[in-house]
Amino acid sequence: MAEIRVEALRKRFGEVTAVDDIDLVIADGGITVLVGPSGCGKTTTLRMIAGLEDVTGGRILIGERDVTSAEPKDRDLAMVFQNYALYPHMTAFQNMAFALKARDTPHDEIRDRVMHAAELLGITDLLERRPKALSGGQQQRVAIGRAIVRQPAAFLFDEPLSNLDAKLRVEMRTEILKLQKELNATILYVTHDQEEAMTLADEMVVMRAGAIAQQGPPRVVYAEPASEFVGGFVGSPPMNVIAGEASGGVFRAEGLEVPVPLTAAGPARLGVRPEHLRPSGPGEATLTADVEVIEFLGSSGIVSLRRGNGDSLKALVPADALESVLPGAACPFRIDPGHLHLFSADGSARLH
Amino acid sequence: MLRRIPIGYRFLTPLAVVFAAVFAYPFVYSLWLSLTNYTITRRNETRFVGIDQYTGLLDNDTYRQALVNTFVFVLLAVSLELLLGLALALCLQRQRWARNVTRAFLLAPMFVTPIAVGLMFRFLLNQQIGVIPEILGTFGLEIDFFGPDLALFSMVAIDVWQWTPFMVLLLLAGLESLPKQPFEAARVDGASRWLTFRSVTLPLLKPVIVVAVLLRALDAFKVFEYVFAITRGGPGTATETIQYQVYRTGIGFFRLGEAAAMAFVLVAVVLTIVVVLFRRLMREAT
Amino acid sequence: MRRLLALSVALLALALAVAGCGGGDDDSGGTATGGTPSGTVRVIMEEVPDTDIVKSLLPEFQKEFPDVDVQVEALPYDQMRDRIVSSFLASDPTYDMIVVDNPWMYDFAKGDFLLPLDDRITAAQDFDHEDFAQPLRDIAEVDGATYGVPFYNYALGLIYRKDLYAQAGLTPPTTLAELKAAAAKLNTGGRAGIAMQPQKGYKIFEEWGNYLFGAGGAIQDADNAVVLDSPEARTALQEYIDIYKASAPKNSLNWAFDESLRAVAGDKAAQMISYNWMLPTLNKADGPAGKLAGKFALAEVPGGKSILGSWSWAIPKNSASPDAAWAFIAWVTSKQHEKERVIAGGAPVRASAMSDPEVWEQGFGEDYYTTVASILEDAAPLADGPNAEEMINVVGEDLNAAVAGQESVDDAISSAASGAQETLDK
Amino acid sequence: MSRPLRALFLVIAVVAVAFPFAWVVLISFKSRVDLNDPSSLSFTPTSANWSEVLHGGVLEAALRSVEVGLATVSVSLVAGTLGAYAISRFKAGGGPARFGILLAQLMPPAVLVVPLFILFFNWNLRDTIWAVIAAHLTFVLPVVTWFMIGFFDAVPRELEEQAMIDGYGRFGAFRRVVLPQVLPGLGAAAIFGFVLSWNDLFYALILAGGNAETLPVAISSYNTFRGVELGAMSAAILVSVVPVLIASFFVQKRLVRGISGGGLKY
Repeated sequence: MAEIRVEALRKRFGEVTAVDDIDLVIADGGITVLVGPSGCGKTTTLRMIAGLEDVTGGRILIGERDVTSAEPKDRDLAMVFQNYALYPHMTAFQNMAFALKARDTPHDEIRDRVMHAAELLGITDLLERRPKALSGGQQQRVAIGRAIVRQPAAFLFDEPLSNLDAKLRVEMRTEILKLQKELNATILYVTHDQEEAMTLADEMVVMRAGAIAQQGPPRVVYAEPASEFVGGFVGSPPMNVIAGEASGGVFRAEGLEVPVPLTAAGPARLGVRPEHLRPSGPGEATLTADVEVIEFLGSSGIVSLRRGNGDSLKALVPADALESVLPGAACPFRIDPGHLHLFSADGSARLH
Repeated sequence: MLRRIPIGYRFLTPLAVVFAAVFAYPFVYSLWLSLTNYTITRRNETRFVGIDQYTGLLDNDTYRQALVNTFVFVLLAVSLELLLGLALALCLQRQRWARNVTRAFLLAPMFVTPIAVGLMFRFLLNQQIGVIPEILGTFGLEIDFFGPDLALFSMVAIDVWQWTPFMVLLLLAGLESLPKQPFEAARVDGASRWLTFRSVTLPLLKPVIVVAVLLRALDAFKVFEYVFAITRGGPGTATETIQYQVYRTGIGFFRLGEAAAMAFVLVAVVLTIVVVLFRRLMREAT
Repeated sequence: MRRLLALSVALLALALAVAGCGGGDDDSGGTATGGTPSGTVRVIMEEVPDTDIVKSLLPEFQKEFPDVDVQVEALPYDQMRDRIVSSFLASDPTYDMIVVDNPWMYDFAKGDFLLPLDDRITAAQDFDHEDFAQPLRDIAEVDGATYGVPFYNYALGLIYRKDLYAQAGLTPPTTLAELKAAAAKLNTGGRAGIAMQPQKGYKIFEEWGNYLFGAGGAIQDADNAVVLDSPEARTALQEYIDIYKASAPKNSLNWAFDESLRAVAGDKAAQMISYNWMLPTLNKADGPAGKLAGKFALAEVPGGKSILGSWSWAIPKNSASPDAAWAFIAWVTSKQHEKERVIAGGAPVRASAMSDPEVWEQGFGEDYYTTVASILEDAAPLADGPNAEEMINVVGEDLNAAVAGQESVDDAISSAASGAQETLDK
Repeated sequence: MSRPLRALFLVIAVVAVAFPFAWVVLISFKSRVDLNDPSSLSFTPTSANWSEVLHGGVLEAALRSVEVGLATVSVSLVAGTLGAYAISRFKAGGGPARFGILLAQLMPPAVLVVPLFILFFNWNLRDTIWAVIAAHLTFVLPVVTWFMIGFFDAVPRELEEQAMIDGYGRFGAFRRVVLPQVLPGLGAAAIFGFVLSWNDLFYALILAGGNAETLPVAISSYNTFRGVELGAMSAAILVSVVPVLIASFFVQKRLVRGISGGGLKY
């Protein structure tokens, strides 16, 4: 296993700059997740690291080796594709053995390594089947098995779970985490799903428009989003944003006043995560809003609110507090002052 | 050296070389010929005449008739082949009994060299000695297959006999590769068979239909053998086709320059049509 | 890179082609050289019985000329011309000797592809060039020079059923009106009065030309100008159409030689205008007519002047062994071997052979040969001049359109005449 | 369509196809005399046509046609497959490449044949099957390439990327992973190309008659200046059709599956 370093990496497709001078370190033995909306450049970055896409500018190092212009086969990386890319004309075993064969690994060793990986993934019984005869989850395991067998410097995952159903996705997520610990693997993982990113990542890299919007452990990214975009992208339901004015330590918007830890004055945007918007007694209330719909989740419920000025907000309310919230009624809500996010007027920067 | 050539062109090289060897030279040569008055038997008088050969075609009634005939032929033959082919493919798809034999047998006409097909039908459709008019006669029907009114349609019918199998082959392949879900959805929606066919099968099959029609049409534009074997373009100009004219002018009358011009006009017209249709289809597809 | 490659390949090929096409012009043949000729003579011929007969004579030739090796390549008609022309264009020819169909003769000679043979003919001993039927010799003569020696004729005649004519009390027609009457009279339910070949192009013109001559018309005058636009031509075409409509098999507008022969041989038509040498074929006991063999006879076409077709031996200018080729031509067309050839069933070209009792006896009888001789006396080809093949097609298109009813007789004739003249002037 | 209707339609189609063939079989046993009425059913069968055909070089011509077809198809498959991959995957040659392929499919043989003749003459290939093979390439190659472009378009790009990551170069990935995906399509294109070559008369006639006669040339040579030798021609037609028919019985399943492998895209 090795560390991957990316320096001033850039990719242009004609006039369009897909990846714009990004620097990144993928730590040895950890999972780094590239996450962002589609078209943000995360997959292009991954593909450049894999060698599938030519680099317009910058360097890629695996360990101490500069692989910027090396062939994919010479980079010692394994990759798992979104559609698994299993060779349809080979059995699961042959699929997993293919890369080893390409490297002239002795027959016995291939066998041992494939069997070992198959046991790890619980697919020993499926080895003689062709991909067509496997379910989506089984294909996924074969694809991962194929990567494991390689014992590569690092693993690249390109949205590997997005073709699975929700339940299987959660299962596989856990499985990947376990495998990573077991193998102490270096993994670069690309996904557009922020939940997947947060559950998997040791280090989370949020990308937007070809650049890194924020990088850090999931907890930090969640707790202190560097911009309104990151705040909105990470977390579900997404963060509520209210436009207003800050001055003298107070944020003011229509029908709303909140003390904020900020001295500067000027227009600003207030970010409030749904779980920090709670029903309250009339006295403590920060704002009042009409309850439109309640989506009950079990331990909690998502309450859709509409304020007098037409803004809609979402609140994540614990089940026991839901009783006081009645659909169709106007309810008082309180913003938790300890969990405020204040962004600049254009949303690009965090103000505290 | 080799590494500097983009990978795509390295793969393209064999095709380009073979293509250049067998096609580029004859093509360029005939393009050049079309701008001269080259006549095999008068090579010493060959000179560059610019587009004279092309403008000359404007006044050539027989050529215009041949263009019209060729397009009518292609349009009719290919649409009939498509319709019959589609119907047959639909039947074959659901057929169980003697499936392989039927399929193989229905492909047979494709494998007979067209000149032989032409000669076969010349005799089969002959009023006095042909068996088909004889059979029709027992029903009191008399059809002048190679008379002025029907000759072109008889050519179409022969083409349909020979090449519908090709359509069947492609469409059957297309049908068998269609996904199942849309049909199940249509069944759940209670769509009638006709509605299912019209709004599910046809749209899904469209790419295959386009390819099949294109391949067939490009080939049908080269119709020559049936005309050569049966009517030689007659009666009058009823079955004159461009290919037959090109053949007669170039090989028969030795005027290669003019023949080349005749061919290029057809090529230009057809390519324009194909490109326009293509553009539209591409736009619809995206 | 790719474009450059394509371009250079094309240029290279072009250069080669130019180099290849230029050859063959410096060989101004003429006089026969002395001594015994030797070498290989590659000859292209048509796949027909007359070719087989020539082949059967080859061993005899080989005995007399052991150093000449004649190699015959027999091909279907449609394939011959393309290959001959291709061979002309090559510096290293495929053929050292060819046979030329009469519509090609003028263009081949004018295209400077053929060796003039006058000096060789004059120098040949006992050759008696005058013995060949005059119209056949004329075909091989272009602008005063002789480029070919007649090989065999395919002049047309009327082939009719003797028995049916006798039954109906008819004698062979001498005018178009009589032909019309005879055809109408012989037209019964199961059997057409006459089988015709109105297929567009060569076939209809070849047949209708006889009607034209019968009506007193002509295709070209002495100066080769087209004189088709005449009342006689209109009469001839009207008669042709009338006879087709009244007495020819139904819906036979695309018929060519093959269908007519089948109809006549199969007792489905009483007569046809066709090649004179079809008579022996039809009368052969194991021939296509089966039980009808022996019931056919040949007459001159109504009016007595018929359309002539002929094949001639010729030597391409780029022939690799012109002397050996000439040795063979002189040998095979000599009086003696003409006789052998005709006795073996070949179509005659020499008067001496046609009037030879020995030929009558061993061949197909006096009647046949005298009829052929009189047919050949004044027969004329469809076209004399440049672009003959095209001219024939131009006329044949209008004629066919008129029979099909797409054009009036008047329009068809004037269009054919102007089209023919234009083609000749091209 | 209901079941009986479908069955009826198929029966009609089978009869329509079978009828001319039955007629051909019939007349292949007729003597010259009986052939004056090709459609009559009362005749004395003769094997003369068959022995003429079988001893008259038709079998050699058939063999030569097979050789020409195989050679044409082999070259087309190699060049066409590589080229199609380049065009499909790398957009090599861009619009002009696809356009050129269409153009080639459209060019009338009558125009190409003379330059080709001159070319073969200069290369000293006249009257050899090589000339015919080269000429057939002018129309088989574009069709095969066209087919293959479609097949390659249907192969997911990730497959070869996976192979490249797994340790193969471009060509290795192409050969070991991409090519196996299009094999059924390759078969279909091969058969189709073979049929085109098998049927061609025009080029074979002019470029290589006598010494390198192919089957269509042999068949057409029964259409003589003195009429059509129907009997022998029919026997020759059957000689040419029967082997292909038997072959198509075995390959049609593969053919259908091959084409449906996704190659029919535009």
